[in-house]
Amino acid sequence: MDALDVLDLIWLVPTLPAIGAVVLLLFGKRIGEPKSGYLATSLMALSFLGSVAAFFALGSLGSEERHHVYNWFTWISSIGKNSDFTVSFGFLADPLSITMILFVTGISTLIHLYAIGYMARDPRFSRFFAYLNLFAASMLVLVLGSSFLMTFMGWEGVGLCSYLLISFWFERNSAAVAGKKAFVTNRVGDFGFMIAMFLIFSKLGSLDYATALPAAPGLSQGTITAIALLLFVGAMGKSAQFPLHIWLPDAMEGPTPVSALIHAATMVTAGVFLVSRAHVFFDLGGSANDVVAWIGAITALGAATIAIRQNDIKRVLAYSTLSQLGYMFLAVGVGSYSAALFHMVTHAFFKALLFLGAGSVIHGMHHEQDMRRMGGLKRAMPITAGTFIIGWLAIAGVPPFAGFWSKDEILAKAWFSDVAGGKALWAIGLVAALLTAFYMSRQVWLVFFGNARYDSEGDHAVNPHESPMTMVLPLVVLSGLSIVGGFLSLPFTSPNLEFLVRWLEPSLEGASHIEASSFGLGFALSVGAIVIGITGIAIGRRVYSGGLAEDGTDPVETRLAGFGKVLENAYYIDAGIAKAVSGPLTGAANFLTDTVDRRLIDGAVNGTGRAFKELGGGLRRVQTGRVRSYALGIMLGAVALLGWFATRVDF
Amino acid sequence: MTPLLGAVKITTEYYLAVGALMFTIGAVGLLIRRNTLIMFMCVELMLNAVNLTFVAFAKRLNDAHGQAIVFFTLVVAAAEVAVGLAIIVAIFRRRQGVTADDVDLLKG
Amino acid sequence: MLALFTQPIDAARMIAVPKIDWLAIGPPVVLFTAALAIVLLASLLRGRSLQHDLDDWVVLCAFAGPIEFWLGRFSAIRYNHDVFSIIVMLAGIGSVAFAMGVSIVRKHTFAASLVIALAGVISAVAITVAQWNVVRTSGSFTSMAGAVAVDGMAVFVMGVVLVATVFGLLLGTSWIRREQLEGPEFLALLLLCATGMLVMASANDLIVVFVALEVFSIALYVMTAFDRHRIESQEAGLKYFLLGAFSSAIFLYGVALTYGATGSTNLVTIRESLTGLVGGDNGLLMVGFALMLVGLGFKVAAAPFHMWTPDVYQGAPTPVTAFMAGATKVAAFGALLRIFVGSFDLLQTDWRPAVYGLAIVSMIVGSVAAIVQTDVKRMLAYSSIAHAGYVLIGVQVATESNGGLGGTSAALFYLGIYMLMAVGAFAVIQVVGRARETDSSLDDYKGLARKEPVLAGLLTLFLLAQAGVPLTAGFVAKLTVFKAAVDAGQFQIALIGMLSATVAAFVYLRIVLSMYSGDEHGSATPVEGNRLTVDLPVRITISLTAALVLLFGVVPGWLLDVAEHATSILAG
Amino acid sequence: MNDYLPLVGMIALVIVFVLASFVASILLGPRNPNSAKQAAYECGIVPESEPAERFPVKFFLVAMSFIVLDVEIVFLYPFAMVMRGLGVFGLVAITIFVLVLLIPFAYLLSVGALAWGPVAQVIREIVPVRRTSVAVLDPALTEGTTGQAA
Repeated sequence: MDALDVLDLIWLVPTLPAIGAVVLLLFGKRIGEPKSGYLATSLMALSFLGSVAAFFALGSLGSEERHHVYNWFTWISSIGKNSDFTVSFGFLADPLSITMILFVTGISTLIHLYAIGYMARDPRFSRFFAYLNLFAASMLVLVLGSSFLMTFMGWEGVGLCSYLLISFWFERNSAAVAGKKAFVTNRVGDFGFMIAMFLIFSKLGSLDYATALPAAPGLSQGTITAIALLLFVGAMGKSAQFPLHIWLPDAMEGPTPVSALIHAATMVTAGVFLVSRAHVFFDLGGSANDVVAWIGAITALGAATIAIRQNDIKRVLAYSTLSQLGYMFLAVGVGSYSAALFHMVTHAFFKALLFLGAGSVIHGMHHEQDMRRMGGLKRAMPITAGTFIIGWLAIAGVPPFAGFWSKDEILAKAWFSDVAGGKALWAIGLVAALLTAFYMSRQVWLVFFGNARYDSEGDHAVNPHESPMTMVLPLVVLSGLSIVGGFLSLPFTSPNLEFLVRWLEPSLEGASHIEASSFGLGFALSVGAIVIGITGIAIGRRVYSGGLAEDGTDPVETRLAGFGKVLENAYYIDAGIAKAVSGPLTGAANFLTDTVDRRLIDGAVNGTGRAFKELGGGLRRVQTGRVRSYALGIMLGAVALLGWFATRVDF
Repeated sequence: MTPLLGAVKITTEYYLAVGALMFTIGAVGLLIRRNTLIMFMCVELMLNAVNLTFVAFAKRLNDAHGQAIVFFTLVVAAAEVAVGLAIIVAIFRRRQGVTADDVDLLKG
Repeated sequence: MLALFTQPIDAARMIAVPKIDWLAIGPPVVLFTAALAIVLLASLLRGRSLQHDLDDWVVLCAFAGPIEFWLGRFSAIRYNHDVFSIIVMLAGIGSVAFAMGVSIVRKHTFAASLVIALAGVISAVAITVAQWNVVRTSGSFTSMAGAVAVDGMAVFVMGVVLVATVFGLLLGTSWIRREQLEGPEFLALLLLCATGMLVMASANDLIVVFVALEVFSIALYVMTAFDRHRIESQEAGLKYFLLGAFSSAIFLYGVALTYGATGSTNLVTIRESLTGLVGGDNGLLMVGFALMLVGLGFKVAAAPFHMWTPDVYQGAPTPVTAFMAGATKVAAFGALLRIFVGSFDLLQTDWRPAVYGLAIVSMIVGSVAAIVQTDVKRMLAYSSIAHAGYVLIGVQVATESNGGLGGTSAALFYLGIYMLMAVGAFAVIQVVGRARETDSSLDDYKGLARKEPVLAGLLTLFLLAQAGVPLTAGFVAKLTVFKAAVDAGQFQIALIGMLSATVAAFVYLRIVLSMYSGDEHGSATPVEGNRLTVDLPVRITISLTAALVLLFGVVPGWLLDVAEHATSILAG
Repeated sequence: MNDYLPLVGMIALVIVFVLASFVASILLGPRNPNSAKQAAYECGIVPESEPAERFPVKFFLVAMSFIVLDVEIVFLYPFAMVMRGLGVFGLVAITIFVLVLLIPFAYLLSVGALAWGPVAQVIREIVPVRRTSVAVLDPALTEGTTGQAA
């Protein structure tokens, strides 16, 4: 078979999980547990194999030819007589989309497998897998779509699935509310995306990537900037960037596999994908880039500070996800799409790993999520602990784990880019990296080391245990990927080890290349990043290695009050740093969570809703139920119309 | 001796003006009266005002169509009367009153 | 006696006998005849049998028989009367006759009426198909002394109205049986109502428009007040009647003034006379425009003439609401398009801004007011106001010359799709409402997903479609309308439309959330006897509308094509 | 013309006097209204409810039916004017028209809308009527008649 013939089969990749979703929605109950889980997982695995085949097929083509559009069918034929507006149900295979489908299908398969164990004995087991499959299908449509409209369709689809899955346990009121919050916030973003689409369509006459994107440079500067910013608003909603980030932490109400798949590895990266896909607008968009970079930086730093204060094992990871997404947008903002995509892939590996590990802990702890009531779990669940530690090292930026390479790449690109304030962005990124290392260390120590703070006796005894095979296997695979993921793109130009960068090049044509001005400086930056990472871990270890006191007070929270003497005596410098860092940090974290997050942003969102409600209430009062007032309404309308037409009378 | 109003020639404009006046009276009546039956009569008044207008225009345009239209309007108005009265009677039987403002179960 | 008529008289006094063009007036005549037949049947069988008995097989025969017959008929024409087609035709006739015969013998008046009604409506559909072919091959034409126009738009609107009538009959059947009301009368009224709408669709004369408007309105007033068990129904009937009569009178005055200004009520003649009028004295005409716009705006439920809508939609029996939402809007929009786009396109600078304003106000009022509602029927009533706004976007760009008649086809397409979405949603609401329609508040929908997963899923589909979610027909419909606006350079109104759609999404989401959020105290397993009854007619309606909403969402090409060819308006 | 001047003056005087009286009464009259004075019957007894007003629904029904059918007949007049000119076509057309009117008439007869007084009694005894056209809109009547049907 020719490579192009293989690529023509790419429609199978989203269709397989879609079939799974339909079958499970219709016959899920009859197929039952655990068969429906296996069905969903195997379809996902098939889809992954298809992606691998597509990858090799595309790789066998010359780098110039790596752009193949397959039109499955014409969805909307031309409307109007002189219009050539058609929307094809088309799929675009190019290095960018193939990269996306590879890791989406791969991680989806692992998480599907994991969910078989995690969701065992849930009354709506098969329904869960139907949604998961539907999500995977929508996500694949999103990344494979050959036009903005196709992407938008997938975009809406993943939003819907996200909503359904967050409120999957709708019996819990908080889950239903969280789902609603996610939906509402995403609508704001979607609205930006929609307007961007209409702008593109009205100015360029097409929504197809193949036609619209190359024509973009012909537009005026203002239009391009507007489109870029509007697209970014869409991306902000989906990828939870400040100030539209508020839904993501609450989304943790969903089952843990969902958090891992949708709210860490795949869906939330859709924004990064969209910006990369439409990078032309950002390259030419003038100040749009700066906005993206700074929003990313603010999110990276802000979320990292908030993460320090969280006690829920999943919420720490949620804020961490926000922070890492911020990194990706920082990279996008400085023009290094490949660095962003690189971090997206490695982040997907280690964050999925961390979430699944957290899920395994929650599973083993009988749905306990508060880290203050954990501790010393490494004895009870060794594999989970081991894999979680790998994930931790990866996110903390310890070489040679995956996170180091991608984060280092982003920081280096920020330093060397010619974006205004690049150095400042770099500095923010560095501080965020320090915090990341710190809060992740805190989590690891609180959960796996130190004193056991759960009840092991009594009526509500918790007996931590290792999770079943279906759950452990994905952990092992993902930890392997978290170790080697970084080698996808090593920062050594000379022997051409930047595989990912070179592979993505055809998709990112026109994007600026940021080169290190000297190898030595680049190396020094890397060393700096390593030092920062290690420092963060060291602080974390210093503060939390003893576990928590019986009353569960967090040292950071009390500004190291109880630990002051120990630190003063032996490790004065460490303590000083810790003290200096933790004091203002706690304040900032408090401020961010309480004031900005809860009052300002939630308030704004609720306020908008309230404004509409008030307006609706006003209309409601007019609707008195009396015929005469309705007739008066008609009469007033008639008078208004008469008034208009009176101005049209020629005297 | 000339009649008092002999100088005034009644043109179609006068009929049109009367029609407009009747129409307005009907519309205003519908807005201010509370008795359903009277509101209903106001609608009939509006329809008849239109009839007058049609006839006046037919005269001015010297076109028989306008007069034929009046037949249709009359028939439609009669059908409306029948249905309207039936609904009003039904409501009356249940509520013992025909005040339109009391009928406000559905609102908001 | 007969000689009186046949006796030759003075040639000068002979009047040219008008030729009746049966094809042109076929659909309304067939429906009207069916309605009369039902009334006659009801009169003859009165007092002997009053059962609401209706077997499922009768419904099936009544529904499938005429379809079979007409499929056979068309295939017979195509394949030169082959035996197979003849057999299919005979089978169709046979099943109808059998169902009819058995019903009459068993004195099931209602069943027999339903057979007549369905046979009539489906035959009318077949006639519109034939008209469509004629229009496509040999172009539009007028008949009956220019009072009736047969053009693409007329046929499209008639088709949509007739399909809505089929659904209305089916939903009505189920409802009549549940509430034990007068069946034959209801069916006859529904057919009369549809007759008026069909006439309105092809009316090429302002007076015919008015008479048609009154015919369907009067039937609708009665149908709205038909449920004698519910005081709300009668209240809605009274309100609809008073306001409807008021707005009809205003419309008629507009017609009178237009007649005075142009000297004719025939739309083609009016258009021809306009060329001399443009730039001249147009005072009467402008007032006429305003008043006609009020009348039609009332019928399509455009703000600020919308205030009756929530009350009437909520109070009316649900099948009537479904029919009202699906068919009335289409018919009234058909007249609006024909009058303003077809006849007064030369004066578009005068009326377009007015329609533009109506569209914006409708979209905003419809979606915002729906947020604070707690009754599902009322919510959908408000959302229907917003939908009218979207269609108005299409109407006001219909005269744009670039992109052909994009606005017209967008508006027609939207109307067709809206009919399906609305009928489907109201069908589910009818079932959930239970006897006497007591359950229509948001609270009543709590836990529906657990008790009736299929119904809840389908209602979700219809609501998502109304919200404009991709892969449902509603998305394509919104897309075409907004695209028509963007094509015409009206970016702002498309923006407002999208904003309104975003707000409206909350409304639909509230209903969906309500269904999928569990009732804390409610039992997880459905209690036997507490289950909702979904009988065959409703089943047919819901599954057909759901299938079409999905089908036109995935492959809208065919219907878009039809809508595009339906843009020929005779006067224009 | 002069002969009529006194008349015109008289009319003007009457109008002025009437208006002046009203204005004077408004301006000069003491006004302290109380509920008893406002009541419809100033007899000191407060009415408990509006006096029940009986009106025969049957009468309304017959009148309504009459109006509709009667007004439709108006179309027969123009037909009569051109009857001979139209020939057989006219005969057929008007026959259909009358038929269309006759069917609802048959319906009215069958539901007993036109039967009142003793005739209605007799019909009810022969044919148990459960539904009347009133019943379509009027629950009260239906409740009254269902009993006899059963």
